[in-house]
Amino acid sequence: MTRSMTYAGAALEALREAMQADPKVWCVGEDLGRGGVFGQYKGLREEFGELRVSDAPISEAAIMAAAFGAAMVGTRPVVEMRFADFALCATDELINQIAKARFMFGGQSRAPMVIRKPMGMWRSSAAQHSQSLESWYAHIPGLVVAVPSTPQDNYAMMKAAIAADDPVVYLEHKNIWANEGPVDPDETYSWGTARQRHAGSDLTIVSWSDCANRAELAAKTLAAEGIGAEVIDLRSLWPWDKQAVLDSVARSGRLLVAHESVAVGGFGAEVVATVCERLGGAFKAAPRRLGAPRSLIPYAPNLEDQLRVTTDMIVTTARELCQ
Amino acid sequence: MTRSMTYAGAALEALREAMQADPKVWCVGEDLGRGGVFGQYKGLREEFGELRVSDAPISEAAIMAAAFGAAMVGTRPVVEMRFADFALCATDELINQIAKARFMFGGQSRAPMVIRKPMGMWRSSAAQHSQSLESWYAHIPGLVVAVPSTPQDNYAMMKAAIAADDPVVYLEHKNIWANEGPVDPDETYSWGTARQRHAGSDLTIVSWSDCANRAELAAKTLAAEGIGAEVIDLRSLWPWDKQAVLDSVARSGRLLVAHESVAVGGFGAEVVATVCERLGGAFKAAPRRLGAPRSLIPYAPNLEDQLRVTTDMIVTTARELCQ
Amino acid sequence: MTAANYDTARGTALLEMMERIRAFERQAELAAIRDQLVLGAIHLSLGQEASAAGVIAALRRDDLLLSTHRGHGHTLAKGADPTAMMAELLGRETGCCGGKGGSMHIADFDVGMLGANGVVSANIPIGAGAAHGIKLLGDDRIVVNFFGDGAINRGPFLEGLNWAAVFELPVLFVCEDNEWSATTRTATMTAGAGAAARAQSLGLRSESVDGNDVEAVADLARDLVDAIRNSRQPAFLHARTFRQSGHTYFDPASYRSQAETQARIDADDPIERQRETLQGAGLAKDQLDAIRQAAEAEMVAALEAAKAAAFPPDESVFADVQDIGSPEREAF
Amino acid sequence: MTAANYDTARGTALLEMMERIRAFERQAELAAIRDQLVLGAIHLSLGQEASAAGVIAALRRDDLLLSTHRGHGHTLAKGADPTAMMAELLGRETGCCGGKGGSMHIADFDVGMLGANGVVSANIPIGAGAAHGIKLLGDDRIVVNFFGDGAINRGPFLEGLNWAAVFELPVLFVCEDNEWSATTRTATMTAGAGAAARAQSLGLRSESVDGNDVEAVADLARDLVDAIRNSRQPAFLHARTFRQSGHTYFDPASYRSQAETQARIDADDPIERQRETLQGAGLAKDQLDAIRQAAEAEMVAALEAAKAAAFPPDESVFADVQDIGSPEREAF
Ligand SMILES: Cc1ncc(C[n+]2csc(CCOP(=O)(O)OP(=O)(O)O)c2C)c(N)n1
Ligand SMILES: Cc1ncc(C[n+]2csc(CCOP(=O)(O)OP(=O)(O)O)c2C)c(N)n1
Ligand SMILES: [Mg+2]
Ligand SMILES: [Mg+2]
Repeated sequence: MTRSMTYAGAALEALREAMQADPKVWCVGEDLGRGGVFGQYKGLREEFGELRVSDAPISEAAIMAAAFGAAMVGTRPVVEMRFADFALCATDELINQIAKARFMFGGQSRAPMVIRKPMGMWRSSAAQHSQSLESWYAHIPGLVVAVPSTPQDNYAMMKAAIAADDPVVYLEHKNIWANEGPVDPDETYSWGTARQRHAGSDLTIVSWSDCANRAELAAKTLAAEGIGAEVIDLRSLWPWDKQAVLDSVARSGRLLVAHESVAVGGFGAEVVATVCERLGGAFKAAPRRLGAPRSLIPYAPNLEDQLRVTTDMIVTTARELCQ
Repeated sequence: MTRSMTYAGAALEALREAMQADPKVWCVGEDLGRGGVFGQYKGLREEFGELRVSDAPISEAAIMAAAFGAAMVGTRPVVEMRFADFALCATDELINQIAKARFMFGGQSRAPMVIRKPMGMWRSSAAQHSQSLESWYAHIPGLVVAVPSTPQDNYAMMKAAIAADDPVVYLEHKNIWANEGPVDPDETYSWGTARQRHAGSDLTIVSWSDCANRAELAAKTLAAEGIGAEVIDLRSLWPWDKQAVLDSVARSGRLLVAHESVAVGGFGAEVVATVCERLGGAFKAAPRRLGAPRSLIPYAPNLEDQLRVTTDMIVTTARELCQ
Repeated sequence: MTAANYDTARGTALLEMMERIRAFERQAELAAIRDQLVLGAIHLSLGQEASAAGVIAALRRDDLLLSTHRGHGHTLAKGADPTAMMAELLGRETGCCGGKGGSMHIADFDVGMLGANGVVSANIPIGAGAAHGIKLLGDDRIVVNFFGDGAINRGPFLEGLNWAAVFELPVLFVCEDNEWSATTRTATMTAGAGAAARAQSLGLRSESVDGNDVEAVADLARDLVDAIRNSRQPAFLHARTFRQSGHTYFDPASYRSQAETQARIDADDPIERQRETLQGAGLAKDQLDAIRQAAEAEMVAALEAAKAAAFPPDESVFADVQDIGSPEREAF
Repeated sequence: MTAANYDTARGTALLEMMERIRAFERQAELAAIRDQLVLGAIHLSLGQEASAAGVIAALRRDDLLLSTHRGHGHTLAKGADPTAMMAELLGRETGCCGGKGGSMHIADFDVGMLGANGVVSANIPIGAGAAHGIKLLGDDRIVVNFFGDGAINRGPFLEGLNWAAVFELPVLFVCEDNEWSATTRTATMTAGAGAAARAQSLGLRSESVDGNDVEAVADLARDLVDAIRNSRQPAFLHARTFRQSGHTYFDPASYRSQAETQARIDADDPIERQRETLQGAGLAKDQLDAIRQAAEAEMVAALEAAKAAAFPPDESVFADVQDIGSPEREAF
């Protein structure tokens, strides 16, 4: 039955249900016993106890590594990194160990883990608390990369991530914890399938995470102007829904990719490159990317705004593409 | 006066000369006192003493962080990470600290550092000793990314990296330490300028690091068949020589990017996307990338070969592009 | 009761610094809560002023300092201008980092303050490295490196201390143990006998002190700083204190008993203790109140000046990223 | 002279295991140098056999083990098949990791061996985590976690030990101190009183042992393993030994005196010591030689079998990466 939930609350509900269904699911991270920094674990300690809702020392490397060790023996940890930025303290653990173990050991092990990394710009948090590094993880064999943008997806994808036997880098956007939306618990999610957020045939806008919400708003504005934009929310970057994007661009002939992360070396490059490789010159206009300039995220709000990909920018660029 | 040097020897010579010229230059890493794992520091301990050619505990995070601290007070460290893979143990230090300090502190500090990370596949070293993650660093504001492919460039770029006031991620390829070539110490290098490794007007091949050597070989084979390939060795990925690539593709109408790293999310995507954004549909054939499949680097030599971008693959793909 | 040879001038200076730190933070809190002008998180060191004031009093101006997310007190004690600091908290052009860093990245290189840090424990080996740089340059400065009790559970603690000891570097590590790591009692997540024992096992001279007794802190710090300056060997100071406020200014600390917290504050506030010490040494209450009022007036003015300052020019977001390949607006 | 109640059967089994480990590594060395069939680096544990044999003798088959780049001995002692191990070194399909891992990633989950690791120190918190998993599952297994003396200078050492102590996990950490970290004398880069003191400061029961005395190792390990199994608390064992060979099989170790190395080998080889012990307990030299010959024969056969095995099928490079988004050859 469809209910209204927040983005944070939807993931919490998914996690709660998964913990009720499977005693091997547990979660670990700093301050989880008091509900987590963003309240994403509220009530779980009371329901499941301190063994299954575990606090942690400020030891990101050990949180990641210990959860991995526990996953290898058959438990299913949900790992909280607090801010995606701090997860960089556990990079060897994620990249050299977790992502590689199954392969290196010839298939003897699995790492069924959900690694939650709240990402993105939020309230003047400056350079060390604002990063979006999803393209890094998409580049690493062995990892699945989730970038949900709505309560519905944060519910269904969290469930799918916990059910997966692969390590899933699960990037929630800090700016939308409080976003409300309908959640149908019976809507299934299947990895690598995009969601059409808006229909249209004049141009294809590909996006993910919070930026997909802005892309949808942009499409509404564009629709009022008579420009039909198909907005494709990728939802996961590995695997990603090439087919949906290729089919859409084959129809529209115009491609715009928008993401919050730095444009240079961002996953938008992968999307544009893939489409160009497959479709060659079959474009009505040269494809475009919108991402952050290659600068650092500042503290002052007006400076922070300089780096944002806004709804307006998406609208303007879309118009240019359709001229 | 031009001399013949190895790729490893050229960087050693550049470092030696820089240390002779500036007492603030020093180097630090595990086993450096005995010349380093690949002999890249041979003789320096004897010439400059143990303060300036410093051993280190097995503490990658502290090696990176301590060198950064020493850079902030005005020294110019050359940091040895041994294998690029181990540098992942110092990711917070490089990404959250070194790359960001100057900006976060409003320009008060500098991090004049060369961070050497020997990269790439070499002799069945398997998944934890073979990675090529150059696209990660190109994505990070604040970092300069060097990917030399020849003794000449490893000499001139090492000098330029030591002279730079920015942190330079300096990625040498382990497979070509012993490659010999002429080094003209007076040839200057300027960041973001590519080197034309082969002339031709039928197609543009963009590459870097050891793969650029294979691209040059491929161009020779293609030339014998009457296909003229311009091979552009980017040499640095940030900044990168967009103009050289755009000019060449504007002439040839065909683009192939070849690199050893994983294709998905690799820097080849950035090159293809940028060219497509600028040149739109002005292609004679759809652009192509060659990179590793999104799998892990295995130990068995025959499996390792499955992931390599070979000279033959470049030749074959170039032929397809020119059909 | 204070000893006959009690140094009233020093004691007064220590109180002054603590009052200035507290007044600064009270104004910062007002700027955040009353004025809504501080958007990012700020972490107050209310109740922890003694270790900042006491340790840094032992330093020369050219000595170096590194700090944490809870670094206003250290920065002020090292000699930074409170107006520039406040402007930084408000993200203004006149801020000590040009509005780019905010509270968690506060820094003033002119007074040797090499930066707060938003990543717990990260500054520990960086500070060791600053001392390494000093050793290479061959001068006689030293480095003081502050961090919290929670920071001793991250790897850089071990790597940084080992580094300093192995390379014989002039650095004083100061663990400000306020018993809390955000909403977690640090003791529940920390094994063994604590920070000082860990430091000792890593080969450092290691001392503990009542971190709310500013005179004791200052005495021990003077001793340690002299020893470091002469021996060029690192040392470790464990200062026991208490975090009076929530973790951030917007944290109501509902996970701990308000009554217990208040009892701790009433019984053991470093500023009140030093006021008593000075009264015991013969200073009048009026004199002490005047110190507080001066501090408050200074910080009210700092906040006013900060509020009047402009935001940084938009284009500054492209400055000071890097020399080579500096970003441009159209760089993508 | 051995005590009256000396357990000859155990002593013999320990010698057998050490001889098997040495014979395995001698064959591996031949495969590498003579046959040029091992392309990647291998790290031999010649001279360190006693800690592998002695500690692991105290384990049950269902207990878990994690190791390092120098992990052949541990793996063999835990019960892995030497033919599958040798095949792995040769990159063959029949290798215990299907030829994908090689020496540095050797693993045999069937016998509870959860993997060697190419990153120094990385397995320390992973092993703690395996014990954490056991605690969550509620069974009575324990974990043994080997690493070298160089590994105690990386952060995961601190984080992993603190983790194990805080969460009260059934894990025995074993530091095999062979005095060397590649070409560096570990002591020159390590401050403080050493591994055991560090472990103690992190709240672990911590013991040291002559790691070349296999009986002493076995006695202490039995005691520690029993304590861990009953108390569900971690413990630490520091085993002093010596790396007889170069760091890798192709390292001539020219940075240290060959004469001194030889003297150490002559004076303190764990296998020779155990042979003497057993002779003292009444075993004949012939019996001891027969043990050695049997081990050698076994490992010669293992190498022969490994050589005869096929390389893995090319397509296996795309298998066992991940379930979701598994790579395909055309995936780029
Ligand atoms: C690596 C890392 N992990 C987590 C955090 C989030 N965090 C910020 S402050 C803090 C508590 C730190 O405790 P302590 O070191 O005792 O300093 P205190 O806040 O008490 O001054 C935490 C967990 C962080 N900033 N960096
Ligand atoms: C993080 C990391 N840094 C460096 C290396 C390179 N390396 C491999 S083994 C080794 C020495 C390790 O010494 P120790 O831990 O004492 O183990 P031993 O080799 O003596 O068995 C080094 C530096 C590595 N594998 N991982
Ligand atoms: Mg604290
Ligand atoms: Mg060793």
